[in-house]
Amino acid sequence: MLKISLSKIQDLFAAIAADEALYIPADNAGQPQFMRWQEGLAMTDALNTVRSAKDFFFPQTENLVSFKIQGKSIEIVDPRTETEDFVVFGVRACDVRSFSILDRVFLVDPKDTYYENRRKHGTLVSMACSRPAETCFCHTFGIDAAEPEGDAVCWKTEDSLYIRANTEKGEKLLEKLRPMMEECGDEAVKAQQEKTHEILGKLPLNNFTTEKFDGDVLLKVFNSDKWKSLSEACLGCGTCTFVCPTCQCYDIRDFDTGHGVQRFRCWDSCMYSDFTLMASGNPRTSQLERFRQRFMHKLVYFPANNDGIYGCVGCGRCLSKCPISMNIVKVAKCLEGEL
Amino acid sequence: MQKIGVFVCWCGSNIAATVDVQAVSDTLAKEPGVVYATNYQYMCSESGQNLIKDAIKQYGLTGVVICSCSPRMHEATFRKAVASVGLNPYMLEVANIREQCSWIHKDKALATEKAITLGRAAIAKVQLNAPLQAGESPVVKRALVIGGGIAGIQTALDIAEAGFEVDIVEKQPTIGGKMAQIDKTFPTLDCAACILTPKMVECSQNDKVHIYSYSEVTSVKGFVGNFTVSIKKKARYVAENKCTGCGECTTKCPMKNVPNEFNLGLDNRRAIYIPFAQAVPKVATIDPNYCNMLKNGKCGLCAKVCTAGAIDYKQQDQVIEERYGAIVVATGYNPIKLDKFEEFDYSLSKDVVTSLELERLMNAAGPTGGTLLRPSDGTHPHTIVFVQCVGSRDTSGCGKPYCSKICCMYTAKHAMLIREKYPDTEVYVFYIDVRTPGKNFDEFYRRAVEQYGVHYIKGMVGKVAPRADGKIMVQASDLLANEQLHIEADMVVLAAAIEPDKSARPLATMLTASMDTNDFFTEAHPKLRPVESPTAGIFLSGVCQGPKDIPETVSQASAAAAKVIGLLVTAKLTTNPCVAHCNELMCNGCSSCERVCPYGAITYVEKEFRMPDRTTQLRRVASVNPAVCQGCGACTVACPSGAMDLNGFSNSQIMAEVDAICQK
Amino acid sequence: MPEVNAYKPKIVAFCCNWCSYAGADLAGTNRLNYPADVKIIRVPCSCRVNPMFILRAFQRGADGVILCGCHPGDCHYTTGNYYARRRMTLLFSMLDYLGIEKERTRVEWVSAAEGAKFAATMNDFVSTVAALGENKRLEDLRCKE
Amino acid sequence: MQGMMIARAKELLQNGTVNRVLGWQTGEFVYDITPAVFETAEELDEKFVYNAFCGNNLSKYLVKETKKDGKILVFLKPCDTYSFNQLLTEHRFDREKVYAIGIPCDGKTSGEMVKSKGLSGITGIDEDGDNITVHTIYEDKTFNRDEILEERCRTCKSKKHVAYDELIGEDGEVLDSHRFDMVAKLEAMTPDERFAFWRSQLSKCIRCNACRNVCPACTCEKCVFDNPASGIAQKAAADSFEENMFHIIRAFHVAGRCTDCGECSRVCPQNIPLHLLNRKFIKDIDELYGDYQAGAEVGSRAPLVNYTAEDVEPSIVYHREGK
Repeated sequence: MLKISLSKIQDLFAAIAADEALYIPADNAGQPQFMRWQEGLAMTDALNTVRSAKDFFFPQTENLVSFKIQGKSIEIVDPRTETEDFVVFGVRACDVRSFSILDRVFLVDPKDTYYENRRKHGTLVSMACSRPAETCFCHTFGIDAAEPEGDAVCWKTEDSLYIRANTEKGEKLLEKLRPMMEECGDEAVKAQQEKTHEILGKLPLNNFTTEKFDGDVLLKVFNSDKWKSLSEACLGCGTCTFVCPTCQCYDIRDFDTGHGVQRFRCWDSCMYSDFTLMASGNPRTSQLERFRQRFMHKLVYFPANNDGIYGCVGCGRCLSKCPISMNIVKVAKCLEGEL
Repeated sequence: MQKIGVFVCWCGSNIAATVDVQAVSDTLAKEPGVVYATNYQYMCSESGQNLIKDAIKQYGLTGVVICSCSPRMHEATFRKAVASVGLNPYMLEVANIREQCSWIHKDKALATEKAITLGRAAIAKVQLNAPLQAGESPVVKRALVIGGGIAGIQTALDIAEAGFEVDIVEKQPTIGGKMAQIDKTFPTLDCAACILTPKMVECSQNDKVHIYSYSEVTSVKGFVGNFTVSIKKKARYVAENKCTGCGECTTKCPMKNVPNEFNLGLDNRRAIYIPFAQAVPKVATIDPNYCNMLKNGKCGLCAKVCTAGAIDYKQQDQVIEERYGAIVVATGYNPIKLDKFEEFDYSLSKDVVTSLELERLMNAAGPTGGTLLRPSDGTHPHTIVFVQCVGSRDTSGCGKPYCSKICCMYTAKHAMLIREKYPDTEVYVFYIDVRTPGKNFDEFYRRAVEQYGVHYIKGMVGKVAPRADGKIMVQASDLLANEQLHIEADMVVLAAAIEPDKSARPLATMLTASMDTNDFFTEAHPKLRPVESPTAGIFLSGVCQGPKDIPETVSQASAAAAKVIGLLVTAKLTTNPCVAHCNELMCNGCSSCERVCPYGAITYVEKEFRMPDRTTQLRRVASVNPAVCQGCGACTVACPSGAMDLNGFSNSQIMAEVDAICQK
Repeated sequence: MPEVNAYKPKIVAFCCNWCSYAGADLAGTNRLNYPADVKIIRVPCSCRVNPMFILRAFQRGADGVILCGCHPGDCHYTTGNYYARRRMTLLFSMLDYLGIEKERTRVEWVSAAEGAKFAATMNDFVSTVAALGENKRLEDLRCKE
Repeated sequence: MQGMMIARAKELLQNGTVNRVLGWQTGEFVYDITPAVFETAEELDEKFVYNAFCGNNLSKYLVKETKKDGKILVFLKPCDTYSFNQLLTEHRFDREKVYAIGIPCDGKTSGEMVKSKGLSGITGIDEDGDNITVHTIYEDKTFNRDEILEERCRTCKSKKHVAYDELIGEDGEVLDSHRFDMVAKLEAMTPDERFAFWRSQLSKCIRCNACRNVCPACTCEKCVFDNPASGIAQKAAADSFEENMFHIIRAFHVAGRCTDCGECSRVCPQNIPLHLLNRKFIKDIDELYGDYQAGAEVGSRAPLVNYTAEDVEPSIVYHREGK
C-alpha cells in the first residue's frame, strides 16, 4: 500500500496526467461530474457524480460510421481513431461494479468493439466511501463501499490518500507513482473501513434486499396489478436511465451533416415512447409497460440470464434524481409483498 | 426518390453573360436525384418549353427545377407547361438566378457559384414536393364598389351594364364625390355637373345598382369570389324610402349656422340638409352634431313640416351583411391640410384659398352664385396669384414627395376662366414646372398664356402676408429673370397637393390590400396589372391608386369594371392549393393556430382516435378549410407540435433549402 | 464589396413572397449590387418563418440570418408580419441573452417598391456580419467539413 | 392541513362527488414524495401526505386523468392553479371532470435542497411551524423554512388561487416577487459572460427530457423533438448546438404560455436553472407588450398569438439599455 499527503494530491494528478488523460470527479457549475484534470482542478467533496462513470466506456453519443457524400458518390468512413489511454480516478464502489454488468452485455459475442476498445485503454482507480448517504444500498448487491474493486483502489482520510493496486493495469500505474509516494501499512485504512461499516449498518436501506426476485417469479411479477399504481405518476422522462450506471440501451440514428451522414448511437431510455419503435409501432404501448420493462429488466430478466446478477448496483442516483421520486427500491419493496 | 430535371435558362445574355450556364447545368447534373440537366437560350420561349416537356416524357421526370428569372415572372408559365405533359404543376420549383443573381453580381465566378447554390436549394426543395390539387370555389355574382365619386360611379355603371348586381358604398349622404364640387373641367371647359349628374341619376335608376349612401364598410371577410362584407348604414334620422327630397325641412330648420362642407365651409347650411340640388339619393340628412332635437330633445320642427313623415329621430345605425365576388376600391382623395405651410398664411387670411375652394367660388351653385368675390369682404379681386406645388414634390417632410398631377391643368383652367370672365383681373401663376402631358393639354396651357395673357412665372413664392388694408403681399422670386417680385394681390390660390382619403388605410387593412408609403393602394403590377390589387378579388379605381385626372380616372374605372366582369362571369375559381393542413394525430387542439389565422379558416372538431395502446380517445383537433385558407403560414409557427404545416412551403422543404444554401 | 480574399460570411435571407421577394427582384431589375453571399429563400409571409429555421441555418453554418417582410400594416395577409415581429423580437432577445451575437440576426421590412432599400440592407447586413467573423457560438461542428 | 385535506377528500369520495383523488403520497425518506391517485378512504389514511416536500405540480396529470371515466378531485397549490387555467385555456382537459380544491402553500423545499446544505444520510425530517429539523445518521440540524426553500418559492409570484371549486384555508395575494432579479443580473453581463454562463449550464444537460415531461405547458401529443418528421428530432445532444437548440425552442414553444411554476428547474437532475430561460421571455413580454401572466385567467390571449400595430421592432434588441 502506498500513501501520499492530501496536500500533494495535485502533484499526484500531474504525474498521472503527464502520460495519459486523467479524469477526476470535480464540481462543474455546482454539479459533481468527471472532468478532465488540468492544473488546479480539485476533487469534489460530493459522494458521487450525477452521471456515472459509464460515460467513459459507453458515452452518451458516439459515431459509429460516417458516410461522405459528394454528388452521387458515397464513401464509407470509420470515424474511430485509436483511443488514447486514460485513467478515471475516484470511481465509487457501486460504479466500479457496474462495469462487470456492462461487460456482460458488451463483451459477449458479438463484442461491441467500441466499448471493448475503451475498456482496454482505460484504467479505473476507485475510491472507498467513508460517508455514505441514505440513498445508498450497494450492499444489497454484495458490494463493500469500503473496499471497492477497480484496477487500483484509494482511501481518503483526513490528511492522506492511500492507494493499492488490484490488477496489472493498476500495478503499472502505481509503478509510475511510487517515487512520489511512501510505502505504508494498512492500519489507517482498516480503521476507516471499520467506521464505514458501522455507518452502513445505520443506513435506512440497510435491510433492503432483492433476494426474492429471480427468473422463477417472472410471470408473477410481470402480471402483478401493482404496476398500475407504481407507474401512474411516471413522466416518461429518461432521468433514471441516464443517471444509471448499468442502463445500457442505445438507439442508432443518422445525422445528415449536409455533406454526408453520421451514423451515431446514443443512449436510449425504455421510459421513452419511441423506445424500440419499429415499423409496426412500439411493442410497449403504454407507460405502464415501459415502466415495468425497466424494473423487470433489472430485477428479473437480467439475473435470470446472468447467473443471478441483478442489473443494479445500489448507487442511489435514481432515488435522488427521479422527478416524481419513484425508484427501484420502492418498486421492489412494493412487489416483494406479492412473492 | 424523385427523378429531377434541371433546366438552366440563359435569358439571352441576361443570365449567360454573368453566370456560366454550362457549369451550372453540369454541376447540378451531379446532384442526387437529378437525372437530366441542360441549358437553353430562352426557357420561356415555345421551343424552351418544348425542351422541358420532351425531357419530362423522355426521362420520366417527377420533378422539375428551372433556373431562370424570378418565379414571380414565369412560375405560372412553367407550371402550365409541365402540366400540359401530365406532370403535377406543383412538382416544379424555380431558382431565381436572374433578378437575384446575374443582374446583381459582376464577378462571373461568384455569380456562377451562387447560381449553383440556388439551383441546389431548388433541387432540395423539389425532392420533398408533393403533387397538389387546386380546389374550386364558386363566385358570388355581385360586386361592391367602395366610394361613390366619378370613379366608383363609372365602375358601378359598367358592371351593371354587363348584367351584374353592384352596390356602391358612399360615406357622404350623396354620391358624386369631388367631381360634383368642380365647376368646369379641363381641357374642354365643359360643365362638370352637366356630365356627372346624368351618371348619378343613372345610378339611382339602374335596378342593378344599389347605393348605400351615408354608409361605411366595417369589416371584410373571405376571399376572391366570396367576400362577406359588413356595411354600416349610419343613422340619417330620415327614412330614405319616405323622403321625397322636397327640401322643405332644410329651409325651416332653425339651426342656420352649420358650416357647409359641400362648399368647403365658405357658407352655411342647416342641421338638416341635402348637400346639393342634384344629390343622389336626394334625401335629407340630419347632422346629429348640430340638431337640437337630437342633442337636447327640443325642436322637432322638421318633423312637423315634413308632409311625408320621413323624419325619424330614433333611427339607429344599421349593419348590413352582404356577400360579393369582387370589391372595387374607389375611395378617392382630399387636398392636404395646409396648417404646416405657415408661409402661405392660409389659416389667417380668408382670401388665401385652395383651388378646390376657388372652384366653389366660381360655381353658379356655389356660395357666391358663381360671381368671383373675395371671401373676406365680397369685393371683386383684381389681382390673383396662383401658387403651384403647395405640398407636392416636397421632400422637406412637410408635404408629399409625389406630383399631384392635376394641379397644372386645373390652374390653367382657373386662370383662363378668370381672364375670360373678368378681363380686368391680372393673374399670376408661380410654378416650378408646368406639366401638360395629355391629349390637348399643352395646347390648353398655351392658350392660357398666349390667348388669355396669364402671367406664368417660374419661381417660388416665399411669403404671403395679408396687409391691414385687405391687400395680400406676395413675395416671390422669378427664377428666369433672376429677380425678387413683390405683388399686391387681392386673392391667393394655393394648388394644394392631393392625398388619399383617410378612410383608405383602415380599409386596406380590412381588405388585406397593400398600400405604398403615401397610402395609395399598390397595384398588382405597375405596368401589366394596373387596376388590380395584389390581393385577389380587390380592384382599384381612381385616385386611391395614384393621382389622376377625370379622363384617366374614368378609363381606369372602366378597366376595373372590365376586370370585375371578367371575374364575375367565371363559374368557378381554382383555389391556391398551397394551404395549411393539420396532422390530426399530432394536434393538441390548443387553439393557438385559430387565434393567429386572419381568415377564420381553422375550426375544431371532436374526433375519436385509436391510440397506440389500442384504446380510443376523443380529442379536439384543428381542421383547415382549404377554400378559406390563403396560405400565409402563421398557424404553422404558432403550433408548437408542428401539427400544422403548409403545402408547398412545408417545414421540411424550407429546412431542406436552408441546408442546401448553407452546405458549402 | 468585400475584398477578393476577405472572409465571406454565409447569409440566409428569408423573404416574403409579396413584398420583400419582389423588392429583391426589383433590386435585380435595377441592377443594384449586393454581395453574392446573400441567398434568398422565398416564403409566403414573414410569419411562415419558424425560429427552428433560423437556428437550423446557424447550425448548418450560416453566419447571419435576416428576415424580410412587408412593412407592418402592409402584410398581404393583414397580420402575418405582426406575429413575425413579436416572434423575432423575442427570439433575438433570447439569443442575445444566451450570449450569441445579436448582430447576426435581423428583421427588415422591405416593400415591393424598395429595391434600393433591399440592396442597401443586404450590403449593410453582410458587412456587419463579416465584421463579426464566423459564427462560432451557434454552430454544429458535425456540419463543418 | 393534511388532516383537513384527507377528511374533505374522504367526504367527497363518500358522497359521490368524485371517484378519485389526485394528491401526493409518502415515500421512503419523508422527502421523496410521489404524486398519486387514491380511490379509497383507506388509501388516503395510509399514504396521503401534504408537507413541505409536496412540490410536484399536479395539474398536468389532469390531461391524462380526465380521459378516464368519473370525476377526479385535485389539490392545487396557488402556483398550480395558474397551470390549471392555462391548460383549460388550451382545451387540454375537461373541466367538468375535475373538482379542484385550493390549498395554501408556505413554500416548498426538497431533498436536494436539504442535501445542498451539506446534509447526508437523512433519516427523518420534522416540521414544526417555520422550523424544519433534519435528522441524519451523522447529525441533526434545524432550519428556518426560508433558508431551505426552493428558488421558485423564495421568489413566489402569488399565493392567490386563480381557480378552484373550493378552498381550504385562507386565500393569499399576488406577491411582489423579485423573480426577475437573476434575469436582470444576466442581462447586465457582457455577451461573453452570458455565453460562458449558459454554456457551462447547458453543457451539463443530459437530455433526459425531465424538464419537458414535467412541464404543464408541454402537453403536445407528439413533441417536435420526438418526431423524426419534424427535422429537429434529437434523442441526445450530439453537439453543443443541440443543447442550445433544444432549450431555446422549448422555451420558445412555451413562451407566453409558461406560468413560471418552476417545475423544470426543480426536476433537472443537473440543476440547470432552466426557469431563467422561461423568465427571460416572461420579462421581455412584460416589458415590451405589457404585463401578462399566463394562466391568470382562462381564455386570455397569449402574447405570441397576439399583436398590436404599435409593437416594438425587433431592432430593440440591439439598443436596449444595459445591453
